[in-house]
Formats: sequence, C-alpha cells, structure tokens
Amino acid sequence: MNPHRKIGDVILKAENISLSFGGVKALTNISLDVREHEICAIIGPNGAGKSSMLNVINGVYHPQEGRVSYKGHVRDSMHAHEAARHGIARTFQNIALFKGMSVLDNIMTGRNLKMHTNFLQQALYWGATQREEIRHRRKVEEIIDFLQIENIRKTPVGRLPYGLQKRVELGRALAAEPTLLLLDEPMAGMNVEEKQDMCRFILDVNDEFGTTIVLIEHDMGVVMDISDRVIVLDYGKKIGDGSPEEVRANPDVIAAYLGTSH
Amino acid sequence: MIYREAGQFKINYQSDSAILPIVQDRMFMIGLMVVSFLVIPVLGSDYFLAGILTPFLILSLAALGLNILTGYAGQLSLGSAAFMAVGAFATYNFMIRIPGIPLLLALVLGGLMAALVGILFGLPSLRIKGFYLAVATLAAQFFIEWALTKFGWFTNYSSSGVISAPEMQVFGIVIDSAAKKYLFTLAIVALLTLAAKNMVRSSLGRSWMAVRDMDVAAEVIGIPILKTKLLAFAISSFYCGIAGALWAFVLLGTVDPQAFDLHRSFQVLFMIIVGGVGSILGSYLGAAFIVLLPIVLNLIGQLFHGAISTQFLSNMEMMLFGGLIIFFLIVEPLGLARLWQIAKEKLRMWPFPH
Amino acid sequence: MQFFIEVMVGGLLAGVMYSLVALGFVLIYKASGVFNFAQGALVLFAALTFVSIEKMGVPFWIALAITLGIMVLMGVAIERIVLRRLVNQPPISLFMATIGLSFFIEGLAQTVWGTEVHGLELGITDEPFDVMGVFISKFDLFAATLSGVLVAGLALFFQKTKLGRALRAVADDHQAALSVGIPLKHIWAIVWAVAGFVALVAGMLWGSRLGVQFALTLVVLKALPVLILGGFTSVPGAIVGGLIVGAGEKLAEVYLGPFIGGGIENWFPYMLALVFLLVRPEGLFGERHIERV
Amino acid sequence: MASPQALQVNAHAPSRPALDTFPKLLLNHAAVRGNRPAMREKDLGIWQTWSWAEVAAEVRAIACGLAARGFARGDRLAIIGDNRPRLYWSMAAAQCLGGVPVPLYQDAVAEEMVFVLQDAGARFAVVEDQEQVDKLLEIRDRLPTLTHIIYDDPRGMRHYQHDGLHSFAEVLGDGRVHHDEHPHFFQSEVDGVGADDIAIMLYTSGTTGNPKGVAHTYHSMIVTARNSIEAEGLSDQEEVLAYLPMAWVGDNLFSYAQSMVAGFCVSCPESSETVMTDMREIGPTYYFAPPRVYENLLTQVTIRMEDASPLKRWMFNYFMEHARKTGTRIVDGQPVSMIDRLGYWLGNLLVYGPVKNVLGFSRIKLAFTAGEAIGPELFDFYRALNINIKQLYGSTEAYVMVCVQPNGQVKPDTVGTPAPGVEVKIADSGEVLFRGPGVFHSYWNRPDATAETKTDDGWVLTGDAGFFDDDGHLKIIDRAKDVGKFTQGGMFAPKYLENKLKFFPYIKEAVTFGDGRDHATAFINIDLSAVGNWAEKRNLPYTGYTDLAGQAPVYELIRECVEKINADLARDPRLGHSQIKRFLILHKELDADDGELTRTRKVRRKFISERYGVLVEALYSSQESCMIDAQVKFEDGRVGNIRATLKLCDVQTYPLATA
Repeated sequence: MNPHRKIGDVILKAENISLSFGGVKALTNISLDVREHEICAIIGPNGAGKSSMLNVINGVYHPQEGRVSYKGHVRDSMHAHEAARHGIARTFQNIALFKGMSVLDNIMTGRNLKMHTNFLQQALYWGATQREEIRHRRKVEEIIDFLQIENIRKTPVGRLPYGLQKRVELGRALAAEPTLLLLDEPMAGMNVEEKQDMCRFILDVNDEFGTTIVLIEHDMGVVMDISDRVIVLDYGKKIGDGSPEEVRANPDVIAAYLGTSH
Repeated sequence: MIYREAGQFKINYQSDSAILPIVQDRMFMIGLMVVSFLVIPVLGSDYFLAGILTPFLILSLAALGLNILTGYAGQLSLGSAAFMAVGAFATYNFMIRIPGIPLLLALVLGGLMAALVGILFGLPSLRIKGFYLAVATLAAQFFIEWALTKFGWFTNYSSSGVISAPEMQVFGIVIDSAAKKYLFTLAIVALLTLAAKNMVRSSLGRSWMAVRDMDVAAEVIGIPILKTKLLAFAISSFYCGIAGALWAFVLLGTVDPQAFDLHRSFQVLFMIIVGGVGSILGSYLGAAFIVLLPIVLNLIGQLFHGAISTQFLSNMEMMLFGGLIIFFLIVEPLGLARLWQIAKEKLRMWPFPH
Repeated sequence: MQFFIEVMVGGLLAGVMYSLVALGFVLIYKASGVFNFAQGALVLFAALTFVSIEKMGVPFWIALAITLGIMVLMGVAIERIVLRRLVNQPPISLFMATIGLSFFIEGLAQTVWGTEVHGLELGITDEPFDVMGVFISKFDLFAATLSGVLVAGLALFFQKTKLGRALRAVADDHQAALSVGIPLKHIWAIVWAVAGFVALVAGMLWGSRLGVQFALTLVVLKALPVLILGGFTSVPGAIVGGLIVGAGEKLAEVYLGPFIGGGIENWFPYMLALVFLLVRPEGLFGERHIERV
Repeated sequence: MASPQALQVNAHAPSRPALDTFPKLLLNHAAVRGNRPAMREKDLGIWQTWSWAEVAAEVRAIACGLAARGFARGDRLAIIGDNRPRLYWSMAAAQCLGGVPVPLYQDAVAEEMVFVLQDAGARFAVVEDQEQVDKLLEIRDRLPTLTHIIYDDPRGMRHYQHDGLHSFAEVLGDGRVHHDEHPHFFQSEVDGVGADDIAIMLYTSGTTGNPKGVAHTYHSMIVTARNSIEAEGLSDQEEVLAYLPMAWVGDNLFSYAQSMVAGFCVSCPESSETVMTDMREIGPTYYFAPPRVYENLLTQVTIRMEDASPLKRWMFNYFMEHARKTGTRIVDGQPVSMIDRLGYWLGNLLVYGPVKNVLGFSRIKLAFTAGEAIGPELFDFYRALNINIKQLYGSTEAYVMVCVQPNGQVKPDTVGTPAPGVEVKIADSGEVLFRGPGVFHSYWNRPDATAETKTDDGWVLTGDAGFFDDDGHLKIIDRAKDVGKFTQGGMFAPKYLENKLKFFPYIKEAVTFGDGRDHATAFINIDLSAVGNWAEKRNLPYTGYTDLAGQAPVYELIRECVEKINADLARDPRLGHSQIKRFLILHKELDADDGELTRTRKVRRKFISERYGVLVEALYSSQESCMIDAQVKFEDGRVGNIRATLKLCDVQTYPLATA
C-alpha cells in the first residue's frame, strides 16, 4: 500500500563496467546495485564518469566490458529505446528538450511508448486515435498539475527559463511512468527556491509512485538530504558506496572529493 | 482585432486540441472552403484555374510532402522531384497496364510506389545525417531521373520518352475542363492536407519533431528512430508522388522525366523555406509565393513591351529566388507562416503589443 | 589490360579536377562549418568573368589578376552579407542559404556576362601522348598537375603556416579560437577569398575543357560524392575521394554501363558514396564524432 | 468527475413544497435543468463541468457521508480554501442536513482561525488541501469540538495519520453507501429544513475586537438574491467566475445564493494566479470585483499600451477620448448624435471590443463594484467601454444589498438608491440605517452585539456616515465614528477627502485633518512611479522620494490636484466647507513598518497626527516651512533618522454653491 521508504530487492545491477572513448578510460571496472524504491545518488568531481555511468545504464553508451542486468534481464548491450521499453527514463545534464515543441507536446512524447494507433488511424484522427490522445492528454495533465507548470502548458519550451525547462524535462521522463528514473544533475544552475521545489518533486515521485531514482548531483546538502544511498566515483573508479553517513565518514571519499570541509 | 475569444472556453480535450480551436478561425476556414469549392470554379477563368491555381495546389502538395520530411522530421532532402517522378510514372504504368483501373486507385498505387522508393532512399538516414543525407537524396534524384529515361519500359517504349496521359475519369465523370481539373486537384489536396495535419498533431508528428529537435533524447524516450524516419520518408514521398502524378496528368497531360529534374527539387525546397519549415500552412504560402513571383515578374516585363528579354527576366528570377531564400533564412527562418502567426498573435492581442 | 589502365588513368586525372572543386568546399567547411553549395556557382562566375574580361582584349595575366580580385571581393562580400548574419543558425540553414546563394550568383553571372557559351583557350593542346603504351591526355595531365600543386600547396599551408593553424583552430572550436585571440571575422574572409581563388582555377580548367557556360555549375554535383567519400574536413580526403570517384565512374561507365544502359556517370559516384557512407558515415578521412549527452 | 449515477429526482412527484432552502432549489434545478451546466472548474487543462443533476448527486453523497460520520442538525461545518466546487457543494451538503456552513478566509494564519473555529464551535471542517490541514492540525489542541477534518486535494496527504482526518473520496464513498442503505434519509433531511432556519454564518472582519458571526436565514438570503436577480434581469444563462474569498458575503451572494436561485453556472479558476487568464477564457456575463481589481486592470491596460507603437497609441487615446465623451452616454441610454455613434462603432471595432476581449469583459452585461470608493476616472473608463459597471453599498448584516445604482442613473460618487425591498434612513448623527428582507438573524453567541446593532423594529446600524443627495442617491462619506466637526459647524469626513485625493494617480496616500479646527488640511504622499514618470518627461532630475517630494514643480502639480477637489467640493453644499486650505508633501512614504499604516494599508490617522504633531500645527499656522526629524525603520531592520524641512503650500478655495 505504502511504498515509502520500503526499499525492496536489487533491480539494477551493473557488474564490472569498463568504458573508454578512443583510448580514454571513462569508467573502470565499476559495479553497483540499485534497489527498488530507493533514491541513490552518484557523486564525484567533474569528469569522474557519472554521466557515462547513466549512459551505460540506459543504453546510450555500450561498455566495452561488463554487463548490466535490469529486473533480471541480463545484457551487455541494449539500445536506448529498449531501456525505455523496460521502464527506464531519464533527464539530461544539458537539457535535452525538443525545442520546437510546446511543454504539453514535450511531455506527450514521453508517453509515445504507450500509444499504439498506427499512422493511418492518426491520419484520420478519429475514434481510436482521438480516444488515445485524450486518454494520454489527461495523464499528461496530471503530471503538469503535479509539477505545477499549468500556466506554461502551451508555451514553446525554448522560451522558458532554465529552471522550468528542467522541470519540464522531469515531466517528460515521468510521463513514461518509469520504474527507474535517472536524473543527471536535476538541480544544476538552479536557485535555492527552485532546488527546494525540485527536491520535493523528486521525493514525491519516489513516494507517490514508488519510482526508483538514481541521480547525479553536485549539491552535497541536497544529496545528503534526499538520498538513501550514495555512490562516489573518482576518475572512473568507484571509491565509496553506502548511506550518506557512511560515505561522509569514508576516508577515501574525504580525500578525493569532500576535501577538508568535512 | 477581429478575434473575440473571451468566452470561448474548452470543456473537453477534443475541443482543446482541435485543429482550429478559435471560432473566428473556423469561420474563416469554412468561408475559404466555400469560396474554393463553390465560387472559384464558377467564376474563375480557365487561365486562372489551369494556369495559376492548379499548379499552385499541386506544388503546395509537393511542398507539404517535403515539409513533412524536412520541416517536421528534420531530414533534409534534395530529391523531392524524383519522388514526384516516381509517382507520375507509376500511376501512368498502373493505368496503361491494368485496363479499367479506377483513376483514384492508380493514383494511390502510384503514391505507394513513390513511398516505397522513398523508404529505400531513406534507409541511409539511420546512419547518416544532415548534409550527408541531403547528398544521399541527390543520389535518388539522379538515379531515378536516369532510370526513367534509360528504361523504355517505364515510358511504354514511347519513342520520344514523353508519354501522354490517358483519359481521366472519377466516378463516371470525365475530368476534362479546367474547372473539373481544378476541383479534382483541390479535393485531393484538401484531403491530404487534413490527413497531414492530423498526423503531425498526433504521436507520429510528435515523434518526427522529437527526432528533428534532439534525436538522442527521442531515442531515450523510446521513440524508434529508424521507423520514425522511414515513415517520414514514406509519407513524404507518397505526398510528392501524388503531386507528381497530378502534375503530369492533370496539369501537363504528358509525363516527361525532365519535368522532375533537380531544378524542381530545389523549387519545392525553396517553397518550404520561404513558406515556413515545419508548418503546413507554410507549404501553401511558399507555393503561392513561388508560383506567383514569376507571373508577377512576367507582368512587369510586359509593362516594358519587350524591352526586357525573357532571358533577362529568367536571370532576374533566379537572383530573386536566391536572394529571397537568403533573406528569409536571415530575417525569418520560419518563413511566411511565422509572419502569419505573428500577425495573428498581434490581432489576438490587439491593441496591446504583447 | 592496357585499356583498363588507360581508362583508369583517365579517370584518376579527371578525379584530380574533381578534387580541385571539392577543395573549395573543404576549405570553407573547415573554417566556418558551412557546407557551401554555391561553390559551383563561384566556379561558373569566375570562369565567366575571366573569359569576358579577356574577350575585351585584356591580356591573360591581367585578366587573371582582375578576376582574382573580383573573386576575393565576392568571397568577402558573401561572408559579410550572408554568413555573418547566420552565425548561430543550425548548419542545415546555412547549407540552404548557400543553395540560395548559388541561385543568386548564377543569375548574377548570367545577367552581367550573358548566357552564351564561351570557349576558353589555355594554350595546351589536348593531344594524347604515349606513356609506356598507355595514352594519356596532355590536357588532363596538365590540369591534374596544376590541381595537384594547388592541393599540395594548400595542404602545406594548413599544416605549416601560422594562419593555417589558426584556420584549423577555428574549425575545431569557434569559441576557443575567439578566446585565444584569433580574429574570427578576418579568418572567414580570408577563407572565402581563398575559396574564390580555388574556384577561379577550377573554373578555368573546367571551362577550357567544357566551354564556359551554365553547365559549369554542375561540376559542384560531381564534387559532392567526392566530399562524402573523403570527409568534409580533410584536404587529403578531397584528393583521395576525387581519385576514387574519377577512376570509379570511368571504370563503371566502361565496364558496367553497357549492361545497364550507359550514361551512369551522373549517379554512379553518388551510389558509390552512399554505399560507402553506410559503412563509414564519417567518410574516409573525416573525424569520428562522439555524441555526448 | 462526477458520479455516473446522476440523481434521479422524483420528477413525477406531486408539486414540490416551497423552494425555500438552497437544497430544495438545487434539487429543483436538477429536475428542471438537470443537463445544464451548474459548475465548472479549470482543472487538468480544461474546464471540467458538472451539470445540475451531477451536482445534486455529489451534494447528496457528501451530505450522506457527513451524516454517516455524525453530522447532525445545527452542527457547524467550517469551510476553508480557495473557490473549489467541492467546497461549495459541502456548503450545500451541510444545509441539506440542517447544519450551518461557516466559510473562513483561506489566507488567514492558523492563529487567526482559532477564534472563529472556537466561537462557531465547528465539529466538522472541509478544507482544500494539505496547507489548510496543516493549519488545523497545528491548532487542533485548542479546538476541542473539532472532530472531523475532510480534505479535497489528496496531494501530499499520503502519510497523514490522524484521527478524524478523511479524504473527500472516503466521505463520498461512505455517503453513497449510506444512501443505498437509507434511500429516504436524504430527502427527509432536506424536507426538514425550512425558510427560517439558519443557513450560513459569515464572520465579519472585525476591525475592532473579535470577529462576529453573522447568521442569516434561508429566507433573508433567498429573498435578497431573488430581488436583485429580478431587478437586474439575470437569468440561468449567466456565466460567473467565483474568485473572491468564500468567506466574504459578496461571494456567497453572487457565486452561491444567486446561482442557486437563478440556476446559472459558476466557474472556479484554476488557481488564484491564473484568474486573469481564466477570466478571459470564461468571459463572464455577470461580474463582481472590488475597486482595486478594476484599478489593477486599468493599470495593466495603461502600461501595456505604453509599449505599443505610436500609431496604435494615438488610435487608443483618440478613441478612448471619444468613448469618454459618448460611451458613458450610450451606456446610460442618453441621446447621442449619429456621427458620434459612428465614431463609437468604429472605436468599438478597433479599440473597445479588442480591449474588452483581452480583459475578458466581452460578454459582461452587469458588473458590480463595492467595498471602497471607486475613482471617477476608473469608473468612467469601464463605462466608456460600454460595460455596465455599477456601485453598490452593502454589508454582511444586509446580505450585501443595501443600495444599488439603478441602470441609467449611475454617478461615480454615490452608491445609488435603496435596493428592492430595502429601506434606508439617515440618523440624526449622520449614520446610515437600513431595514429589509436581507437583514441578518443575529450575531452568533452575541445577543448583546445583536441588540446594539439591530433595533427592535428591525433597523440595522451600519456604522457608516452618509447622506442622500438631491436625486435620492446615497452618498457614503466615512465611518460614522471617524466623522468629526469643524469649529464653525459642518461635517469633517477625513476618509472622504483622502479618497478623493487618492483618486489622482500622483497621490499615493493622504491624511487629512480638520476635526476641531476651522478648516481642513492634508499630508500628501506622492506616488513615486507616477510622479517619477511625470518628472522624467519634464527632464526634472531627482535622486529619490525625498528629493522629488520637495521639488517646487511637484508641489505645483499636487496643488492643482487639490484645487480640483476644492472646486468639486464647492459644488456640494453639504461638503463645501471641507475644502483643503493647506497641504504639505511628506518627506517619506508612510509605511506599515513604522506603524503609520495598517497591514492592509489603511492610514492610522491618530498615530500619524501624534507622530507628526509639529507638522500638523505648522499647517494651521502661517509658517512657510517646517523642520521635521523623524525616526524610520529601514528595510534591513536598522533604525535611522530622516531630517527634512518641508514646505507648506496654500491652496485656493472656492465659494460655496448656493444650496
């Protein structure tokens, strides 16, 4: 009934992932688990390989070594759209919205996988297509309501300020009703108030829909506040993994990342 | 100014996502349809119908086809005329090789052949992008032009390579007069426009735009990139194919590969640049512009009573086209349709500036 | 066998001339990221201008100098009037703008210089001579040599000179180039001027072979497959691509043509390039582009 | 949306008993116009709509759900939240059961709610969302009677585990079950309530002392609502936007009682931030707003037009000028020449129509304003656009309607003639008294206060001072207790004068003095942005408020304003003696942080007159200037002194018109 804080079994398992680009190692032999319903943060300095890790998880990059299993499906190479079909959604570090479309249409694209009418039916826009559009529109409106972006519903996303674009991108990911949500620096470049809003949305998503969340974030306060677990990467290697308290106390992490401030 | 939207609220999603959600726009469209279907065929002169409106409509359809591919799905093509040619020749061959085939069926089959060829030449789009792809579509342009000229089978071994259209009949009505040809074209173009509008406002259209705007993100969302692109190629080519068939049968009465050369491809491309990339309305505005410009230039030429050579005029036309393309890309990359949209926004906000 | 070599060598020599046109593209693409479809129009314009000036009785070298001046001015004007205003537009828009540009220049060339076909005599007789039993066109050899020298010179220029390195820096990253104090606008203007020069050479060679006429613009269509094969950013790529296209199309015409009806040189290079692209989308010498997300 | 099983009202039942309560009216609408829209709410991007039959079914389910939890006759149901359909329906549901709904101001902090909830002894509360639930939980230990809290919006409520906290869905579900088990319960409850039962309790804002619960009977509400519907010719076709606080009597009359009586549709905006756009979408035919809303709209129009191209601006100004001359006459049905009509028609095409469209006023047949005085400029602007805007004068105790401006006799400075069925008289003290069908039943738990306000023969004291002008229109001048006297006799109504001053865009605040003196004087606060603009246009440099306020041209500007008022006052024999003889412009803006204004930005005249006593005395002396040294609190909390020498300025006065 209430999935809150009830952390389940491992649903995502990455084993011995190594990835390099033209000889440059981005990830070296990284293994990590993510459990159902948890909020797991990946932290680390710039260039530590955090984004690459997300890209491996949802199939944008294909690691040279290692394998990823998600909900028991083992694979070493999966395409991004397959990952989407398995319920993995994500946002990007540099907002990757569809600039020429409205907020509404952007979020609607998040439901594309759930829309099944063919193009001939769509050309007629009658019966099944219209019902489908309305059904999904309603669902999208609920997301718009959830994220409190009603007043910009029909605005082209290109015209929105940064913070709102991030919110819309989260909405697009949520529209897919994912079981695993990957957020790449969801709060980068936001002011304090926007960060608070975004934190609340992330916690609400985790709480209300039971979504498992993996996020990359630089703001330590935020990470320590909202994560159940923190994984620390440094130069493509994993140097820490545990509860926020454990990670905070880990000497390697302190040396490599947190510095002397702790 | 003319808009009075207060009180036009939406109580369901159907009306909120209607093609024309504003009453005044709907009235305008109804008026336009009445004039186009009922008034113009009666009052229009043969020259006006056959020399201006019919080519305008056909080219609009071709521009619409290209706009689906280039404007909505973001795949630049320089080979639209080739797909027009496929449509024209395929329709011709269906008509002469299957006796008694209804014109409309032949037309659809011709469009489908164009779609098939479109898919074939769209296949590289999985791996190549941008101008690489544009160059690949040039391959289609040259190859198809060559094949149609080279193989007599396509032209039914006509000695000149030029073939004449057989008599056209729809539901027992022989389409012979300028007015009938105009109406026939108008009906087809209107229907296909509606279908295009419907596609671009449903999930297919959103997938196209997603692929156009940010293909990596589209893939991550689960949009099948290749399928989406190929559908764009297929549907775009279908539209171009129908336009080609209409051009050959309804407008010219003959089918000649030279009518579909690279120049035609560029002409169609110019229409969408001037009219508006990624806008259905833009396809029409662009076609109107490109069709009318030479006519206007000619009229100006006539004013000078032959003091200006036709050669000069045609060079001027080239310069003007080229200049306009650059002008629009610099000043208003979204073309006339965007200007129209801005004007409409202004009217809705009138007298306020924003 | 001898025939095969003859065809092949003929093709290769013609290919060098394709390279020459392709070179104009590569220069501009490298420096400003613009795929300049108007290069063909520039070739036509250059050749027409030169011929027309020469026809007025101006000596060859002076006509050449005047034409060069005009081409440089034209390049700078294009950069100023068109491209600078499109700086932040997507590459596809720039490409379309150059299509518009090519129409404009073609119209302009013919408005100014007329549409009749001019002959262009460079003083090289086009007679074949025998090299170890293989007949080679003298003109082709000349043209190929000239092209080769030009291409090699430009390659050296890019590798060795300060300006050349600056140009490459600009191509790699405009912002970075700006931040290290490279005057972007000057460089673009220079590149367009060089492209104009290359167009002049190409125009004269092609013009003396085909006659100076509208059809010259079509050489651009020959250069495109060359670019695809060689990659848009590589000078050596343009050479190798040109050679492949030149040899390939001649061989195909001779050996494949008879089976499928002939006249295939229009599309064969494209098909060749297309097939090649499917295997290696970035071209022969192009840089592999990793998409960061 | 609504329950699928719309209420089956016994359509073939014998003629219904009198429609003397809102539940009975509701059931009647469900029977006679069941499919017509009753309520809308902008939600999830569209205007979700409920028909009368659906509303009746929802109300029944809520009522039965409340009854299942023990809500009984006479119980009070607190209602807290923005205008939401379910909150209105809860109001009706409580009335079905003979209970008394008590709407509260939703923006009040928890502390402020304690008194009302205690005083009303509410057992049940229906609230909008988590925010309101949190407030109630915070003060719950002081509210022993409050046993049930029902919330509409479940967002964020997932982990709330509190006794007596229910979601709306639970209540509705239980209600449907209850109704299935006791099919006759609901109807018999509705039938058991009559015209003289208490229908609602509305708490007055209580400027002095604690708020008082004004209890109204069904009779007073329904008769008042019906009288005004008939007088104004309203029908069941009206569209109304419910956006003013539910706790305010005006909203109760316009969005609830009149809708229930006339059967028109009420729409709830998406949120308080979107009222403007929602208003534009709905395009109401009947509208109510306090003057400040109209003023904000006009400001917006002005600001937006400033950005327009010169041609457009010229066009706008030209036609607005034309409208001010002819539009008001057209609204009032006075004769207008053909040429002027043609000009107005053209103006309507180019300016008035579009402006109204953008504001959402295109379909307005009737617009009311009340609560404060409205500036004549403002009033004329809307009337010039052919919007029939009218002032009314009312109070919670009267269920709004005391006086209304009749059609065609609208004067900006009066509040019109007595509403239908209402009698109004002026006491010797100048206080306005009224009597009529809408008079309240009593103050809840306050027989003493009831007796003070309501005389045995039914007259109610308003606490306002006013008089009837020659046309029989009531003119309200001030709170009765604030009205003073000049030494040589004659009434001094400070607020009346201050309002008149504030109608000038250049004047932000004004404080007038005159009680116990022989003439009136004033402190002025200029409006920094308006006067700043004015100064910029004249190339008048200034460094800030204090600098600008002291400049001679500004004094000249304000003097002209004051003179205009004097000229105006001179025309009214009853007020002509309160012409302002001298004024000064304060060197600082009056500020709530310095205690000079209340938090609702009303001037605290007494405090100011003490604090700036030197200046007041100077105004009544012959000094040309005066030094002042006053403490101010800066925004960062520091306290400092501002010292300044203020100029005092004489103003021309005019001879009184002969009475």
